[in-house]
Amino acid sequence: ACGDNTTASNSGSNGSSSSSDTTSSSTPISGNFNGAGASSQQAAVEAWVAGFQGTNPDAKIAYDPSGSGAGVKTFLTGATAWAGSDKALADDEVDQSSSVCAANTTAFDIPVYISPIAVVFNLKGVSDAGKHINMDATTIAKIFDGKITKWNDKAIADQNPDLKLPDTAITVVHRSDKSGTTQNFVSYFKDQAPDAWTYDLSENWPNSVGQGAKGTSGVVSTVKQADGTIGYADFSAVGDLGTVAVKVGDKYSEISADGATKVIDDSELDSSVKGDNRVVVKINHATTTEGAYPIVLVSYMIACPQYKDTKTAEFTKAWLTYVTSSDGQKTASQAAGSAPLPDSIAQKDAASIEAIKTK
Amino acid sequence: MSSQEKAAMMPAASGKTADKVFRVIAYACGILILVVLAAVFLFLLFRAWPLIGGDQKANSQTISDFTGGKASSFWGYVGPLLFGTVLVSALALLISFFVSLGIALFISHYAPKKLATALSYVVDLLAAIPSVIYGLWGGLILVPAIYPFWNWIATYFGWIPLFAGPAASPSRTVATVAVVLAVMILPIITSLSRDIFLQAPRLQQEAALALGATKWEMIKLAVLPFGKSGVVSASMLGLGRALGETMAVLMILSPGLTYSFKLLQASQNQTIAANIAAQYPEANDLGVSVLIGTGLVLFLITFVVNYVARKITEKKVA
Amino acid sequence: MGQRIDVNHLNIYYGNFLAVEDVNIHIEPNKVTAFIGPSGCGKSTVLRTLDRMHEIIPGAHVKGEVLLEGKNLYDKDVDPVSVRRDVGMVFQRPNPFPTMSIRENVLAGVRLNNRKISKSDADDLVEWALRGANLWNEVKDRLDNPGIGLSGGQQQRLCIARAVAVHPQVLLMDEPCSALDPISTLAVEDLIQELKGDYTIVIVTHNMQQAARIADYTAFFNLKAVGQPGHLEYFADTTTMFNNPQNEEAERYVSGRFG
Amino acid sequence: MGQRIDVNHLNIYYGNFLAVEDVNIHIEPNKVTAFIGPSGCGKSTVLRTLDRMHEIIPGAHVKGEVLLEGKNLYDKDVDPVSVRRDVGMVFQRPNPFPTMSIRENVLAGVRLNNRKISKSDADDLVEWALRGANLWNEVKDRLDNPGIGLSGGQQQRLCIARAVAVHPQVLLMDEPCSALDPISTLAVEDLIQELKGDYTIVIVTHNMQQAARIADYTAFFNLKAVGQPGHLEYFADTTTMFNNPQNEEAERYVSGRFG
Amino acid sequence: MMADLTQDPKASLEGAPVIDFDKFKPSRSLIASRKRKDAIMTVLIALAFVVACIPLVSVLWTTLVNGIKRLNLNFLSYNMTGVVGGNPTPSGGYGGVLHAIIGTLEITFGSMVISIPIGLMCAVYLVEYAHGGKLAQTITLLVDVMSGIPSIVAGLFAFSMFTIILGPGSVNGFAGSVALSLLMLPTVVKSSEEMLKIVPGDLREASYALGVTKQRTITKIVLRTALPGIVSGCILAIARVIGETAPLLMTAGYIASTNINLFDGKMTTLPVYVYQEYSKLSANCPANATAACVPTIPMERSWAAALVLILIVLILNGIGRLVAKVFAVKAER
Ligand SMILES: Nc1ncnc2c1ncn2[C@@H]1O[C@H](COP(=O)(O)OP(=O)(O)OP(=O)(O)O)[C@@H](O)[C@H]1O
Ligand SMILES: Nc1ncnc2c1ncn2[C@@H]1O[C@H](COP(=O)(O)OP(=O)(O)OP(=O)(O)O)[C@@H](O)[C@H]1O
Ligand SMILES: [Mg+2]
Ligand SMILES: [Mg+2]
Ligand SMILES: O=P([O-])([O-])[O-]
Repeated sequence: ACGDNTTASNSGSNGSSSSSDTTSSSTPISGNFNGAGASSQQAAVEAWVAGFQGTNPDAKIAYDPSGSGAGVKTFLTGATAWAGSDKALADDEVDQSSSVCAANTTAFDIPVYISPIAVVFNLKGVSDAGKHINMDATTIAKIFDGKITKWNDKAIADQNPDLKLPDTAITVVHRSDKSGTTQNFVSYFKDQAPDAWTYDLSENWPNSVGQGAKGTSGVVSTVKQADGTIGYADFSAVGDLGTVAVKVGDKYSEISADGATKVIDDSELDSSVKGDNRVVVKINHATTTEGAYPIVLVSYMIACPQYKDTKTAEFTKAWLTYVTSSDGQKTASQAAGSAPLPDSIAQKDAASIEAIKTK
Repeated sequence: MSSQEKAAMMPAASGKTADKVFRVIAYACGILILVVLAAVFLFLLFRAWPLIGGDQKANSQTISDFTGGKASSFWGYVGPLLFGTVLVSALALLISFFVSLGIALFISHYAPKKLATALSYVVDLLAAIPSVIYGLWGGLILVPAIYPFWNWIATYFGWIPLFAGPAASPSRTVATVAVVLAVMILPIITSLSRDIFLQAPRLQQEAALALGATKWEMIKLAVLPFGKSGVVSASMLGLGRALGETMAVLMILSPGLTYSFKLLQASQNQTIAANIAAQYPEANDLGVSVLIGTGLVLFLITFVVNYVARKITEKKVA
Repeated sequence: MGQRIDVNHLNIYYGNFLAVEDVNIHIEPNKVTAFIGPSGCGKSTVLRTLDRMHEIIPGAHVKGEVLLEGKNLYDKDVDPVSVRRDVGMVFQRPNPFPTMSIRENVLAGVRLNNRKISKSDADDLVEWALRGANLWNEVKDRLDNPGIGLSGGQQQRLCIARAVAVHPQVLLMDEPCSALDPISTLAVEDLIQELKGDYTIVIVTHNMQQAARIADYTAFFNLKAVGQPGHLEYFADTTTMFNNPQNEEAERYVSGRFG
Repeated sequence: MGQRIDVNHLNIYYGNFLAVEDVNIHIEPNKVTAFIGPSGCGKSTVLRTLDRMHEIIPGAHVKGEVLLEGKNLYDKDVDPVSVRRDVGMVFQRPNPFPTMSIRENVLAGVRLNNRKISKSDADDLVEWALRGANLWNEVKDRLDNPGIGLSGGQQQRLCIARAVAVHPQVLLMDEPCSALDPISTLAVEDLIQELKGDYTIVIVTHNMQQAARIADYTAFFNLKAVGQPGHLEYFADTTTMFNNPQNEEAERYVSGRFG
Repeated sequence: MMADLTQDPKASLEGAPVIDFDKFKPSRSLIASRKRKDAIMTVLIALAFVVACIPLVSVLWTTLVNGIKRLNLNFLSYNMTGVVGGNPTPSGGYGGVLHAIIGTLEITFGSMVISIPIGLMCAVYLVEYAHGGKLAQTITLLVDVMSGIPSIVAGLFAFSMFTIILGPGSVNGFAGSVALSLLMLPTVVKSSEEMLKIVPGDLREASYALGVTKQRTITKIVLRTALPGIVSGCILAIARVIGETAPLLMTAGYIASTNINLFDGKMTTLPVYVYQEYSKLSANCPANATAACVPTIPMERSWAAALVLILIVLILNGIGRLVAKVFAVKAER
């Protein structure tokens, strides 16, 4: 409508969609469709919407990055076609979904967006020189628990013989709002440094160390504002801050999208989850795959296998198909810096999507 | 005279019904205010009901989930939030009160007329600057800029518990937020106080001057006493704004859940409003109930503050 | 033509406070009657009962009768709005409507009552009323200028024109000259003399010479003490009142003024 | 004892507007001088230049001299605040400080000058000033009541007491009775007569009889047309002014009032 | 040149105490100290002004400098659909705020339509009908209290009301209007009340004395005379709410495309847009991106939208002043 940027066939000057075979539907989708949920997916969804509309120019898709919780809540009221969420559905949410999905089916979630979480820092003489710092899980956990307070602490220095570390105090910066990023971040500690990190797993930051900031943007700008800060943020938001190389096996692995794909590829699915068609990744933080980067955020899309409205079903099927296609994943990685889904996951996703009934 | 007479004597359309209808509408609108406030209270209460009447175990689970296990009861959760809210707003009011009075007096009694008109306009405009913009400015510009100052305070006045160091860097602290809120409410208090000072009766001001009072003595004799209750209610309006400010706090403050007066350190306090905004997007149904419960507490607090202030000014006037 | 007013046993209250007690007075048609008396004795209060303006004040009410040509204004079936159309009023401070032009001010009584009036009728009415108020020559070239742009005396005459334009039978004036300078005062006094041919005029004044100059009859109100109700002390034709009053209080007041 | 005022070639401006032109007047000590004239001729304006109250209006300024016992008030080194201490002023409408008691109102000016006044000194002063203002008997039992609780005439006398308490040499009064009823007016007039023993008094009035009753000298101000500057038309002792003025305008004005 | 001690006691001063005026004479040091105090207060007051100017100027300046960069016609005439990462759109811009401007105007208009008539009539009730009775006192008190309602509580209220009445998940612009009208209402009532109060009682009496009914007196004289003030009050009330973010995040949501239906579907407003773009902080540019891809574009959009918001407030103020001028009480004498 009014003011729309012509939904061009590709997403900008260096757009990528070479073909659209992957979206198998012969008749283009049309109508208004809504989604809401994780803000982490926002940049990717914007790219997907643009890409999807390239082949389905009459489909109007709106995404409200209101947050995972709000997204799922809204989805469970039936107001949206799908939800984006940084965590898999809880059991009671699966139960509730039967009232929204048709024919007593229950909602399912599939991973669509994988993004490495960077441990960012700002340290004069190191980060501004473009250097990384090596750390293992225990060191990171101790820093974030306030047990290591100086940058030249022995624990850090030992792992970074090449760096001259100053005697600067460490200021930890964490999310102040409830966040999937936080949960994914600390779950890495729970798996890899259980002795150094004894808090319960939660989307809220558990201790009072350092400073809290609202949203990824808040964390990044806070880290930027002072010397000696360290925080965690979605890879795409890192900018020119320094990043920590994380110990994987015997080596230190710098952050990269590929590294995130690798760790997911090396992970198993959680088979204990309730409900059908669900694809829930149990991230293998202990991976030793060369080049893998274990701190990742896996974000899901949540949909129904059957909808009360066929048009919605048709749309959702086509939409998810596009999103999980290699084309869609490539678009997202260009627009949001995310890691493409490994083939193993993409296949599982495809099987679940196939289950959506359009007739 | 006949034509005039005709004009004057023509029967008037009966205004009696219109009179009645108008009167009823006016009454209804007056009463509507009561209804609206009651509705606010009731709807919030209704949505917060699971907190009171619902499964208490689930509640404490939700709350400890919100706080990372730091609190598990509603009051244990609201307490520090309430403390933080009051602390931040009171500080903001303290900072802006005197400055606002100064500016208001400057505009009403010191500045030349042209400058005063221009300033009034600017102040009115500033009162309308959206809080997100203060949030942006505070978070991105002020926080790094003010650190040296806080550091200086912490170094030299650290012996005062309020200013106990080390000053957090970056300064996402209660002190910084209070400054931003003070800047935000400054135009409101200024603009209302200025209006009142401008209304201070000329006669009494002239009487004071004619007695040989200096300008400041004149202000003390004839302007401030006159403006007292108005200034108090302007401040209350400012305080109310500060109590309820969301975005600026959300975007600047590093929150914490303690009863702490350490203004220069991060992660000490959080306000109710900012907390709602921070938790709301990711909250489930029960979580929303808890948040609305805290909102209800905030509502009651602003209610009480305004009520008390109002009663105080009433007494002073009487 | 003016109408006769008879006030019988009128007690006037502000809430529970009896402000004026047992007034009995007979106001002749087409004459000027002046109310004089010390401040707070109830002159304004009595005046305002004559067109039911008194009851606008919350809690204010009266007991007793005010007969306009024999008809009690305070009868149940009488609409105060229509009483006020028959009895015009002019106030102490000139109060033209600030949002209106001179012309609109004159027409206000007609227009505000939603009466339709043709342009030519309106023009006639404006001219007639302004001439009646002795203002026409001064303002005829600027009828569309704002009414408050006039000088104080002109404003007061404009208010008189406005009152006259609804064609009342009685004209009440509450200290109409007290905010005016002497020259404007004279203009208004002259006007009052002329108007009494058409209207019954009641005027409150604290200026005894004014009363002496313009009134046919004078009523002297008094009060025993502050907080006590005021009352009508003495009523007489003006010559008697000022030269040979048969009432001690009145004499003291009248002569004290000149003392 | 009162002081003598000499005004020489005084031009008074509001911004660029010349309000009063070339005033020359010599005001005798311990006498009452009245300013009369039509509205807008600049009586108040001139009065306010005598204690430098004029300049508190933004843009207002003067050219010329005002000598108080030979010392020019408008000299660079003169502090207007101290001028106003020596020259007291009473305004048209009574303006007691509403938050203060009667007693505090009287002491308001004194307290500015001297913060450490013993209670007994203060009591004496309050009594002296209130007696001087003819108010003592009426209020001596309720000195701690708020000043605005008094009636208009009492308030005006309270204001006079307040002005007198700082013991000025000159007392300026701008239509001090125009908001008062006749009885209060009389009280204030009596007071003025008494005060002139101690002060030089200048009073603005639009009531010519008042001038005739209380003034020793009368200054008649006039203006040629609205928008033109006012000027001092005629200055004479009061008897001459009202009985045998040597100035045509003054005669017309003075007699017009009685016409 | 002060007191004269040897004065004759006069008749009325009979019995009055003899006063030694020297006692009350200001000492030289006191005069100096009073002058000093006056000077100090003057300096402090001017200083308060200067001190306050620093942050306020800084806010405006920052917004202007950062906002002007992306503020152009393209920014004003497009919405955010089809904007991918830091890449330019086919029209050569980087997305815009058209949808947010429309949303802001509609939602604000909605809240005006609700709160101005109610607020005005409530003020009429308080000033013209109630005469300070018990009910009126309660209402006045509650209006005061209401002006302290935190905006987030207003948001929660509108959200609760709409979810309870219309069922869960109902997010639309109108819910935002309701939330905002709750915030506007007390400002409208208070300012209108003030304005009605200063309409001189004279005018009402003049009108009644002409035989005009109360309703017509109020509508044609009182409201008309107070109109300029009422308009400025309403503008102030609008300015108060037009920048609200938190309640709108809850009630009206966020959408990238233009929605012109206030009653259905999400609606973006400018403050929410500012916040959303701030939340993005930066956009991704792939390794092989051209220079046309701007990674800092979200923050730039955020500042530009903030500037647009300030400009709208400015324009509104201008309109208010104009209206006030047009309807102003005609020139004083
Ligand atoms: N609105 C009111 N409410 C209560 N009492 C009132 C009101 N108006 C007047 N009064 C009282 O009624 C009495 C008569 O007052 P009124 O104004 O009629 O006197 P007046 O003779 O007109 O005096 P003035 O010469 O000062 O105008 C006084 O005691 C006064 O205090
Ligand atoms: N504050 C002011 N600003 C500008 N002009 C003023 C001001 N006050 C008075 N004037 C003008 O100065 C002239 C003299 O006014 P002033 O008030 O001294 O007259 P006045 O003789 O005291 O009249 P009145 O009898 O009405 O009190 C008038 O033309 C008036 O318009
Ligand atoms: Mg009266
Ligand atoms: Mg004057
Ligand atoms: O996407 P978030 O949950 O980290 O805000």
